[in-house]
Amino acid sequence: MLSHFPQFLLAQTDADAPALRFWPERASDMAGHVDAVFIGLMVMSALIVLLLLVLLGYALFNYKRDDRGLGLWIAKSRWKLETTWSVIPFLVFLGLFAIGAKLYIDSYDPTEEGREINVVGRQWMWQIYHPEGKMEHDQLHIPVGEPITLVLSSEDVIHSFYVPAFRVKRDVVPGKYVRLTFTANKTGRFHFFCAEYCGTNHSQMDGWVTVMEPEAYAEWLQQDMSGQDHLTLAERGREIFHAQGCSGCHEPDSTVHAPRLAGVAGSRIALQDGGFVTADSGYLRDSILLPGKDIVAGFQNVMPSYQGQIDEGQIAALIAYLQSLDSEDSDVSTR
Amino acid sequence: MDNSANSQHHLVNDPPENVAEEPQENYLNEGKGLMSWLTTTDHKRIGILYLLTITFFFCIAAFAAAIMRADLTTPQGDLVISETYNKLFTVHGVLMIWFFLVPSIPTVLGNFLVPLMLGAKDVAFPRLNLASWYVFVAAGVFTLYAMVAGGVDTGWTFYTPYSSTYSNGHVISMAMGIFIAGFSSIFTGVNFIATIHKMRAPGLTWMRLPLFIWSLYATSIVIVLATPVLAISMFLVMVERLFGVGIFDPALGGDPLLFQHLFWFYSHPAVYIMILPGFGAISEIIATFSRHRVYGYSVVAFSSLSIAVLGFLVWGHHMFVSSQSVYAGLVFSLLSFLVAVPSAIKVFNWSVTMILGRVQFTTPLLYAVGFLGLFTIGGLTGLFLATLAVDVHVHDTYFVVAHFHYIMVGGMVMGYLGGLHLWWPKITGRMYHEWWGRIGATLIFIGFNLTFFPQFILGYLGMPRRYHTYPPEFQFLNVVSTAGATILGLGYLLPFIYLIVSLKKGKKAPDNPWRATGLEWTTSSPPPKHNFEQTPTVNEEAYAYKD
Amino acid sequence: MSQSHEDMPSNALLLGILAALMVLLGAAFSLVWLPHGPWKPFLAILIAGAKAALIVWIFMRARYHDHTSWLFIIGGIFWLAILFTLTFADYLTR
Amino acid sequence: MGHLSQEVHEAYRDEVQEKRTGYLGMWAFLSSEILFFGSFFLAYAVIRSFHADAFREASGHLSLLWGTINTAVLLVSSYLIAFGEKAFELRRNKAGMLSWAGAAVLGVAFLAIKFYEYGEKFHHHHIPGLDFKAEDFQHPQGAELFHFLYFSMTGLHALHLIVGVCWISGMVLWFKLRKGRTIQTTYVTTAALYWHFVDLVWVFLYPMLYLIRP
Repeated sequence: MLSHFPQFLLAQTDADAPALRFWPERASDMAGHVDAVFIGLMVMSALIVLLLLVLLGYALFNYKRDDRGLGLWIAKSRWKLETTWSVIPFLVFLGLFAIGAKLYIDSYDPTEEGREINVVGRQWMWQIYHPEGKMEHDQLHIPVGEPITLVLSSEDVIHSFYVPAFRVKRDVVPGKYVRLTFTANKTGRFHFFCAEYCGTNHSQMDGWVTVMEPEAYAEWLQQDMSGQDHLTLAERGREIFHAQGCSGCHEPDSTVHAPRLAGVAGSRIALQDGGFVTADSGYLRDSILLPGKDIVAGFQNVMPSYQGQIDEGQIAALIAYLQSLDSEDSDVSTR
Repeated sequence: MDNSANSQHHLVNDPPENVAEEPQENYLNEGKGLMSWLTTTDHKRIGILYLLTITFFFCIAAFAAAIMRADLTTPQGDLVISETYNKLFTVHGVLMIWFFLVPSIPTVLGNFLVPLMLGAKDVAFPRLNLASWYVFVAAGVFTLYAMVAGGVDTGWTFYTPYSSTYSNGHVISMAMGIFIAGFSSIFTGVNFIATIHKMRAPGLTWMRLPLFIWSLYATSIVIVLATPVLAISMFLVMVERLFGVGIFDPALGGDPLLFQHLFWFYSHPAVYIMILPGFGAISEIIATFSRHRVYGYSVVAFSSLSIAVLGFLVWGHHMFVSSQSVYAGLVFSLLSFLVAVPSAIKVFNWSVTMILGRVQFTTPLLYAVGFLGLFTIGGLTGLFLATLAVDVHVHDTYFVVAHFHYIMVGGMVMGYLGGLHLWWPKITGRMYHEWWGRIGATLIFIGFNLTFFPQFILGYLGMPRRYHTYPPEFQFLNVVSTAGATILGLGYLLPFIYLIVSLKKGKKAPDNPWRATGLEWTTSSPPPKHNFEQTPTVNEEAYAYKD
Repeated sequence: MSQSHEDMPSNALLLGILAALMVLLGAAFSLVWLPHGPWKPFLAILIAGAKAALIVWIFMRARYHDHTSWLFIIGGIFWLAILFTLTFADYLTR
Repeated sequence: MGHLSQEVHEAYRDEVQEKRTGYLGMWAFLSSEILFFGSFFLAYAVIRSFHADAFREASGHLSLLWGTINTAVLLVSSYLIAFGEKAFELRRNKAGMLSWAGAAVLGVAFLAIKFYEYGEKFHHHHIPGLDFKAEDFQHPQGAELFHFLYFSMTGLHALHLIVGVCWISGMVLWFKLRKGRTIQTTYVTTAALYWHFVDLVWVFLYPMLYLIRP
């Protein structure tokens, strides 16, 4: 059972991965910042532990009652001391908070997003949909030096997309889109993991990010498409739009009173209950799966739910299709 | 304290070896037979009942951990299959947290000592106290049933919708066990609150209370106010599984993050339920063996209370990557830094107490020093996790595993074992073997660091937690960790053996073997059924060490 | 130990509280026929809070007991407020 | 202990200490209960914020009349408990027992009405999860969640009330058996506190469940 045990120093399945390391690779713009904060924290911790060791050492090896020297000084300056070790940590903590928060906002609430790639997690694999139509699983190919925005969704339970070399991670919560933006700054292959426990084969729900030069990436997008349909994600969405019967109601000639969809993506929509909502991908997703949730003003709740009818990949394609339409598109406009 | 009331017990200071019969009436020999134990309302006997029960649960949970560590020596995990591994870490987490750490100091040492330290005859509601033990046992039965019937693989966090919809395990039974265990905690908490408020001996004002009482008071407040929220989150998971209605299931209109809010509203304060009593025990040990009043008594006392309050404001730091709002993340991060301040104050005040006093190297003191080191590392790494951007990287990795083991095992278990050694003579009337004690404490300290320090590195490297298999580059550190766990296991075995041996072979303990202050040391060892011959009166501060 | 009359509410006060509770119940009931608005649920909870305050203050004798118990009355409400405030700090800023 | 009498439990010095301890202990427990029901209120608030229309619609399917009557029933029972508590303390045990018995009867009446309402739900196939007729609602998903919360919260409340009825009627019986002997006010105080608290919970459930109808 433990037959592999003696070989532990040699064990090596991937030629690129070294057998032993003590610091993770740094392959994104974020990684350097996080490492810097981490090292700062380590230095601070080391100083505090050192101070504690000095105090303990003094107490343990000077084990006569100390009512002179240090002891007298300590006893005399009680309020000063207690204030010191409340206020100094407090200020240090405030600084740490500010630095950590700045980086967090940069990463989680970025001012600009990049190339969108849909990532769908399901027990226990990652399915990746490139906008150009290429699909892959447990592998993610991206170009170096360009901001990438992963649009994460889950078919079942909560997963978490984690690339240690990029120092990024986000939980993939079912029922919504989670966006994760980062910029890789180094080519190579980097491991990614599912970090949120998701069931039996949680630990096998991993894969590799391959960061490529932009030219190589463009080339890769065209390569090896055998078995795939050579359609872009939006084109595939258009096929689903017709195959699932969406066009039956949302098409201009339909007798059913349904909202026009051309140009709807990204627009501001008036709702029946008087509110407004921006038709982002999350709203479009809800409209397909939970049509009764936010009904557009002037329409009835007649649309059936597509929950269980189509999977996350198909929804991603549908949304890509809707986003590809502008308001002039005759394909699905009502008038 | 005035010791003259106990002069009649002076004989036992110089005891004959190996006395078989207890000559004096005490709580241990005042009633014979199993029934006298199962129907007792004596807080001391209930403490012993709890001691036996939680030791039992500790052994099962530790065994689960041993298998997991052995399994993790190879990247492929050759010892057990993934399903088994997942069930093992669930059992380990659930039993360690709700059936060992949460009850450990409060129900064993707290039950035994709170009335003694207050100069009271018993806790405020003795029958409720016994009931809480039965409720605890019932909870244990449900949990053990879930284990035996096939196990649960959700992890102790029961994240939805995995636990409520997808998992195939016996989630309902285990959630029921935790639900019931919650009531046992609440009963104990209510009992301590009423006891500490209303049952103090004449003259025992709040500012004269031992710090152990302060910390248990703070703990009780957290228990009483946090546990019901856990009960409801478990209840909702159970009902959701039973009826397929989805408060937490997005496919049915619910929200999985609601579960996380409810769960962590309990489970973060629960960390303080676990560590605050440890603080109390450490305060007593350090004062006793430094022969000095705890430096800044009032600051240490009130820092326990402020931890109890602030501990409720930080739960969202478990959700930084969960797609909670960025603004909520900022608020929770800031508040998390604040809660570290009172802990920092405590550590410095304890160290300074030792400088001011005259340190005696004894087993409990070794545990206390170990506690200071391990808790400090655990606390500092907590700051790493409160720092938003760093948390994004290390969240749900072994860094977190190492961090909370430094707090809970390095902190709490060291405090519990230290306290158990400090009060062992009072509880059993016997002295344990001092040298074996020191060896045990040292082994545990070394084994612990070997086990968990490599996990910090593993975590920063990016090894996610709850991984049965892992990439081979993580193997070396995992092997080191497993080797450390072996030493740690040996270390835990030692006190288990020599403490039991001391019951038969140990020297008889005098009333106050450590020449400590505190009302519990003024009565005989072991104490009589009603604790004191007459209600003591207190007229001085706590820890009035004169030498 | 017999109690003095200052420790407990008079019969008239008890009846008065009951009457006030019934009036508040009537007020809450009549809310149903008022037009909708975001203020309505708040008003309904406010009325419930008023009823609760009367019950705690007089029926549950908070007024007549030592202040230690207030610690837990207020504590329970305060902690509930923490639970709501911080949870909605998340939901309202998504 | 000089003060130790038959009436005082051996852990206490005297009756005043016992009564104060009981009052405080009960309040500590009730603060726990506040969070217990409070976390349900939180779940309600969050889910309602997602399904505001559905909740309003589903609330319309509850019987406002029975809900209001039930609130009145509980408020009167609370009055009777408060009145009886005072009577016990003044050693007017007969009046005390009578009003507490009345409160227990009102509690049973509340439960009877509640179970009648449950029966109606059963009849209309509005049992979430097991037998839910989605066609009755414009927003079936939210309506089902509303009904789920309705059953859980009122069910848990009813469970508390059942405990309360048993407690109160048990005490009345016990007092009857101890006729002529003094009655410990601790037991009276704690039982009364508990009853009032169960009433308090309903005071909040009433507007949350019944008063948001369209």
